[in-house]
Amino acid sequence: QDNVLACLITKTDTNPFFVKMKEGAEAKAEELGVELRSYAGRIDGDHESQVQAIESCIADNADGILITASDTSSIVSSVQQARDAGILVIALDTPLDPVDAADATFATDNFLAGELIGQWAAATLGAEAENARIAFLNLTPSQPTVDVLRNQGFMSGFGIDLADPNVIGDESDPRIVGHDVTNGNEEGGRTAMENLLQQDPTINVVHTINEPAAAGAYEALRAVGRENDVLIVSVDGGCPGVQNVIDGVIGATSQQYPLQMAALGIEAIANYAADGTLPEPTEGKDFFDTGVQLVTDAPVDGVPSIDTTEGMELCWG
Amino acid sequence: MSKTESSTQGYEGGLSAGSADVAQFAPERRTIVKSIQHALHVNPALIPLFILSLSVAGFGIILGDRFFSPFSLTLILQQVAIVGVVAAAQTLVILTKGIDLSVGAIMVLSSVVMGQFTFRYGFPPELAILCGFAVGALCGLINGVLVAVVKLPPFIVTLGMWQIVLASNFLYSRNETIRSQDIQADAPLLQFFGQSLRFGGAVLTFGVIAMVILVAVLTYVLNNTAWGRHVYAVGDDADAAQLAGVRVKRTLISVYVLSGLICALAGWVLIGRIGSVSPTAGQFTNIESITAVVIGGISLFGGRGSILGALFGALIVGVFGLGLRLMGTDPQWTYLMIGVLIIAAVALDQWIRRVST
Amino acid sequence: MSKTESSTQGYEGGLSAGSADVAQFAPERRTIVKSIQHALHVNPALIPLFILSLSVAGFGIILGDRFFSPFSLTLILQQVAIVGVVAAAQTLVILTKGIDLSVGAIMVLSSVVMGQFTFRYGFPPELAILCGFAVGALCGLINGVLVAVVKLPPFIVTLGMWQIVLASNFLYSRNETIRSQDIQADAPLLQFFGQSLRFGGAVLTFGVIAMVILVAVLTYVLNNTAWGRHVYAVGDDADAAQLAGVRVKRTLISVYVLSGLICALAGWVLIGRIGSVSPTAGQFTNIESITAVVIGGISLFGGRGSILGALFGALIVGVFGLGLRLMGTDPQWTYLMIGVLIIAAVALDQWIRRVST
Amino acid sequence: MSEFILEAKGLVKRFGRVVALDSADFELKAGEILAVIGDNGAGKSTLIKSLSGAMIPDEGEVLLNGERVMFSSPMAARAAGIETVYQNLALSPALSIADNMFMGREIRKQGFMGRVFRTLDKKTMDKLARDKLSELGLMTIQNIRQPVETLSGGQRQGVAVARAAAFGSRVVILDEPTAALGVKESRKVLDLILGLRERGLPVVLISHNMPHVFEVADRIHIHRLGRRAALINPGDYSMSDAVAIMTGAMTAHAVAA
Amino acid sequence: MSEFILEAKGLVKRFGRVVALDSADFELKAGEILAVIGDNGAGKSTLIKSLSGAMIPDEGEVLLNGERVMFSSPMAARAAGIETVYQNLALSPALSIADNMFMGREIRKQGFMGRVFRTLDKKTMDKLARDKLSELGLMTIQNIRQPVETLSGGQRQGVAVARAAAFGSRVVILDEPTAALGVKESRKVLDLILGLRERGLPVVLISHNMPHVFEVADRIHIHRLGRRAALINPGDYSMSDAVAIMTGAMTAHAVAA
Ligand SMILES: Nc1ncnc2c1ncn2[C@@H]1O[C@H](COP(=O)(O)OP(=O)(O)OP(=O)(O)O)[C@@H](O)[C@H]1O
Ligand SMILES: Nc1ncnc2c1ncn2[C@@H]1O[C@H](COP(=O)(O)OP(=O)(O)OP(=O)(O)O)[C@@H](O)[C@H]1O
Ligand SMILES: OC[C@H]1O[C@](O)(CO)[C@@H](O)[C@@H]1O
Ligand SMILES: [Mg+2]
Ligand SMILES: [Mg+2]
Repeated sequence: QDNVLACLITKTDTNPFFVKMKEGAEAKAEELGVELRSYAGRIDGDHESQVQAIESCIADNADGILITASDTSSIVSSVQQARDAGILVIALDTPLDPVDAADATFATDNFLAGELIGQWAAATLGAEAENARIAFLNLTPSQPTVDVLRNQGFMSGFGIDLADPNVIGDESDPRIVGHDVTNGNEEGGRTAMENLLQQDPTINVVHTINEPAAAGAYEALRAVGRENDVLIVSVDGGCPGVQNVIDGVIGATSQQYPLQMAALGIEAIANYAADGTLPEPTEGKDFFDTGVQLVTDAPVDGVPSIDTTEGMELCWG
Repeated sequence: MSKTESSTQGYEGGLSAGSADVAQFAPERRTIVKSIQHALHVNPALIPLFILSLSVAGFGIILGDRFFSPFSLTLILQQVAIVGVVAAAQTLVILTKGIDLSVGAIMVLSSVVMGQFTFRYGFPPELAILCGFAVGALCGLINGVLVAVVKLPPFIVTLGMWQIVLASNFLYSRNETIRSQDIQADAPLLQFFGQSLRFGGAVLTFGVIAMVILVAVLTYVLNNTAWGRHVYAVGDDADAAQLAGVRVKRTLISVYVLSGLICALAGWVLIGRIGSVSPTAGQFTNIESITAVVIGGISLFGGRGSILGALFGALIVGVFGLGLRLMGTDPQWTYLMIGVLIIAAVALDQWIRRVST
Repeated sequence: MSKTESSTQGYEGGLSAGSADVAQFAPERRTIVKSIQHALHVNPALIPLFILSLSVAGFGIILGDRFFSPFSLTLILQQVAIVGVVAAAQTLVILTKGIDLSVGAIMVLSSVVMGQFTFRYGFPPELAILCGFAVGALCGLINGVLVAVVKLPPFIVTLGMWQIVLASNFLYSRNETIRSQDIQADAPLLQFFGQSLRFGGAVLTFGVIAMVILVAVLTYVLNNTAWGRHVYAVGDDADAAQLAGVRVKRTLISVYVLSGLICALAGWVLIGRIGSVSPTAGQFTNIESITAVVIGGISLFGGRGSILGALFGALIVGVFGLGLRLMGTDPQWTYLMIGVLIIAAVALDQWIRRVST
Repeated sequence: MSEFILEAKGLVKRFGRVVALDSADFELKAGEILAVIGDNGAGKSTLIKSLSGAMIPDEGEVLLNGERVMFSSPMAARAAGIETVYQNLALSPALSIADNMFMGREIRKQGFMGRVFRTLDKKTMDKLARDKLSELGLMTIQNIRQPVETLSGGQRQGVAVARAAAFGSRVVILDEPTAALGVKESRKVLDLILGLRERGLPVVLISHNMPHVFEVADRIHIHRLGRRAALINPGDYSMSDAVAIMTGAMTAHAVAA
Repeated sequence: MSEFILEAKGLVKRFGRVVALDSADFELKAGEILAVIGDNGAGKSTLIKSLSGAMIPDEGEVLLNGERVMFSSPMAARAAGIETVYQNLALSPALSIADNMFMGREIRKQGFMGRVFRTLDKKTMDKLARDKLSELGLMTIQNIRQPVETLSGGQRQGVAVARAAAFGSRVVILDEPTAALGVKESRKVLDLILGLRERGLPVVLISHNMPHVFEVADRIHIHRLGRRAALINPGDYSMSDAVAIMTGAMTAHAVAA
């Protein structure tokens, strides 16, 4: 039998999360003798590059594609083409919209990831949670699934009425100062934080889509001398992120396991190429849950968490 | 002194004889290289065609069947269809010594209008598509009036319009993506250009066919109608064209409106390509269309170049993109190569012009 | 016919008397409006200053203390610092009738070099920063040589270099971000420009101060040194400047190198602003710097405008950005307004030139 | 109806604070060569641009064969039979000689292609262009499709003059057609002008070259400070007088017509 | 050492397939006005550009006072005292008259500011510019800081000629300085040229205007097909002969020098 060929398509190749995911995929591919080709968009939200990548994989007669989609609903027709060409398509990290547009999804339970940090923030504030002033630093204007799930998860954990759980920004809770997009990077995080601070300088809780955005937000707060009295929560649990929890930059972060997503993905492709078996989703969910744990050194009652020492052991990148 | 029948200037007697030579020409000893240079000079679209053939051959040799298959080669066409259509619009504007930085935004807004008019207001898709074209034409009209009548520099007008149109797009669409499945079910006409003809492995989408027809029609119009000659004349020297009797304002406005209409067409093709209607699509279309035009040998100073060149330019970028991707190189190498290609193509062009004059 | 002592052309007798008037000037009846117009015409940086004052006043009235506080006003300065520095580089290039599309990429690459040389190779930060400047200068040198010596159009050269530099940046950085806390611990010099002076609510970062000093120095150099006059002359008419004795190539190359150096400075300021070293930063710096320059009244046709104008242009964008955000409008409205502003500023400029000639 | 082919009354044109035309009059008779002379900046080019539709005067009126006309563009004037060679030539350098000769009055193919697809009849245009150029004996162009930018200054001037001569049915206006030309090239243009008069076409010639003017002109319009200072017969005045009137040192005794 | 101030031997310059200079010679004596005449495209401008460093000839040599020089730029020629007014003027329209006059040879402030900060001494430059302009009596400029683009064609020509006259210490070269000028303006430029000769400065004058040439020139260099066809004394030949030599209808009996 020929070599098995797998494609990995990430949103960008600058976010450490995707860098790690690529490394994990490469390691696993090496181990299983799978050939791997990696592609990425130029920026988070660069949909066209991902479409071209899928098409290249079709031209290459790949056996399987692993994709973290930038535009979760627009990508569906390209994914369908790949599947029509007999290619196994697995969504990593970010579910497609609808989820079953991919053959399988290996991802963090992003809603749960958001819910954990939301619960932690509410519990940490205690009674003050009633009067919280919350800023939301989201991903991109097109509201991809990860963005919606984490944002709405946080709200649900914090005790905010979600209105439509598929839409960001339709909530009426007065504690919400506002939403802004960050493109999931430091610069976007800083500018978005500054913008929201202007709307309300008394912001004291900040939800961030990921750790690069959180790092940017922190710089903005530091610039105005508020770095110590604002609670930043985030998602990712990369080593720099956990370090940031230790350093007090981030209060708590929901740790994800990208290496596992990548490894499972490559394995699934290898299996599928060998005998056509399809991966099974986690019981009761429409995707395979690669797990999530809250990392914080200030645990609160009722919210399961691990400390940063353990977080450092499990972290990636 | 009074008028005389013949010359008052006695010294003109010296004119009676004498040859008419002015500058000398070196004897014609054309080597093969010189002949190629001359051919390239006379027909500038040959340069990108030449680069295109060379790169197709190069990747063909390196990658063999994986690249040189009907599927891969037609895939390139599919991948460049949108940029190719937009580059045609861009070429028209650049021929008039302008530049249109709003093409990408107009394309997206038109596609959003086609989608939202169908789904938000329940228009029949035919009508919604017409509305999309109307919006494209309107944007072009605003550009054209600001350039031709208010006489603002095209770069600035379209830089401003880009921001205005893109922001309008986000505000109007409320960032909503219309899902491919819904379109397929309720308004398949919107995805018209996504349909395809298959011959063996070759897949020709209607979008690709539209691009080819568009290029053919525009080539005809530019070369064989008075309007086409006027477009070149306006780009060459607008004042001269005006004095020679060309209606410069009208020509400029018509070019920008046509550019808007072609962008709307690109918007429709875009829906066919990505299936859905997404307000965030096309972020790189501006720069890609300009890249295609530049590699296609169209002078940014106006008046020189052809639509065909822009098509070849787009194809060159497509060939490099797919070729390098199939070789499994880091995508960043593709961008690096495209950068080198842009500079090299123009340097080659310059060199040929210099040597063959 | 032979040489005569005086004019051979008898009809010149008619020249003996007669007044020297050529065209007539309408009697000077300057209204206030006319006087303002004239002042604006003589000193074009007054137009953006005027718009700036108007918009500060406008938002001050609408928003009161929220906008008109030392904190808010200095925040605008912080937000425009990087664009302001890059716009200074952009202005230099545009004054020579060029354009530099690679400024953003050079800035990021320089900042990455500063960071990686410190952390990957363990250079002392001082040296790493110098290396960053060297890389900026090198990129500028390549641009300059391609423009001045190979004589390629600046738009195309820098479009190509943009792709090349950006791709090199990603390839070289291996996409690693260097964390703010690590920098703070091991090489705080990299974050030098993030430090700030506080007076009451006002926060002036060193980055802001650097921008102001840079603008002051460049204003001096452009107006009061021979090099500065040559920059204007080259942009006005390069052939004329060459014939008048300006070393055009050298001037052009020096402008692009200086632009590269200023971009490297911007890269350093960038580290101060976002804390970390991130290869993805600065994606919009190109377009933002051009927007500032355009709103600042610098002619894209070269030879006219001032660095001060670009600073005002950047500030205008900053004021609108913050003002509209404070009013709680959707951020897209800001982009829309900026688009309108770009067109309006240039239209105003054009109008003033037309009326006051 | 009127004794004048082309006439203008009280033309005014301002550029900001400069008054380029200050109530200027102008008259051209059938079949004559009328020279227009004046200092740099006197307003000569502005005057003829106002006559040929290239500029719209702020005030005043233009009459063609005694009827008021208002040319809104050079096209309109050309449609009325007025052809002009502008001081800056108005050729498109990258386009061919034939393209330039027919710019703005292209000939379409007959029949379906021309009517529906508006296809140009390039063959006919090339042929006509070649005929016109050789008919005027102005030069021997080998390739009618070569770009104008490959021609020498003199040849370009020739194309512009030939275009005007070929299409002008009522009036031909030439603004300093010999300014940058050599002796030989200037002579050819002057001969061409005389040839036009022989064909019965009136010509307006702007020139700074007094000998040229006095050689060919039937009457001389002297422009000064934006208006006509005098209209003289070259037979009645010396070159010296003309120059004196031009510079304001003298006033004409009697202004003809 | 040599009897010639400026001399060139066997200059060759090609543009692609056009040979603009075909082994051309050139000689200028001290204190003389040397006119250069020739058809359009004969290579006159190319010749003087090769002498003034604006172009580097492909072959041949240039001698200044008998010594071989190789000017690599207009700056180098100017440093050697050769000032040129080019056919297309070489002024920067948006810059002031003073800026233009001192372009490329700006004066720095004395002392610390000038040495370290390279500050320009604008006051001195303005004053010198004003002095030069009025000294030459060329025109009355009110504001030495006004942009050149606000001047009329004649005034611009004046600034360019004044710049050359003011700084030329060895040779002044003028390429068609009166082509677009009116009678009055042309006269001023001719007077200026005569004034330069009075000051002992040799002048090279390119012109298509035979009367002008025969009025002021001491010797005439006739250029044809890229080389010097003859070098004549205006006293020995008629204008008609000169034109005949220029067009190749006649060859000069004896070439002076
Ligand atoms: N488009 C314009 N904008 C501003 N001023 C203009 C314009 N055209 C002409 N002028 C001014 O109007 C006046 C008359 O100019 P015009 O060109 O008619 O003179 P002219 O007699 O043709 O001179 P010349 O002999 O130098 O060609 C001049 O002062 C000129 O500067
Ligand atoms: N930069 C250039 N590139 C190409 N060809 C050139 C260039 N400069 C001059 N030529 C050509 O060289 C020849 C000589 O030109 P040149 O300008 O020296 O003539 P000239 O005698 O000054 O003519 P004129 O009297 O019209 O000014 C012409 O055929 C011209 O087209
Ligand atoms: O940009 C959004 C992306 O960022 C991550 O949180 C990693 O930092 C991903 O899980 C997510 O898809
Ligand atoms: Mg004129
Ligand atoms: Mg010449």
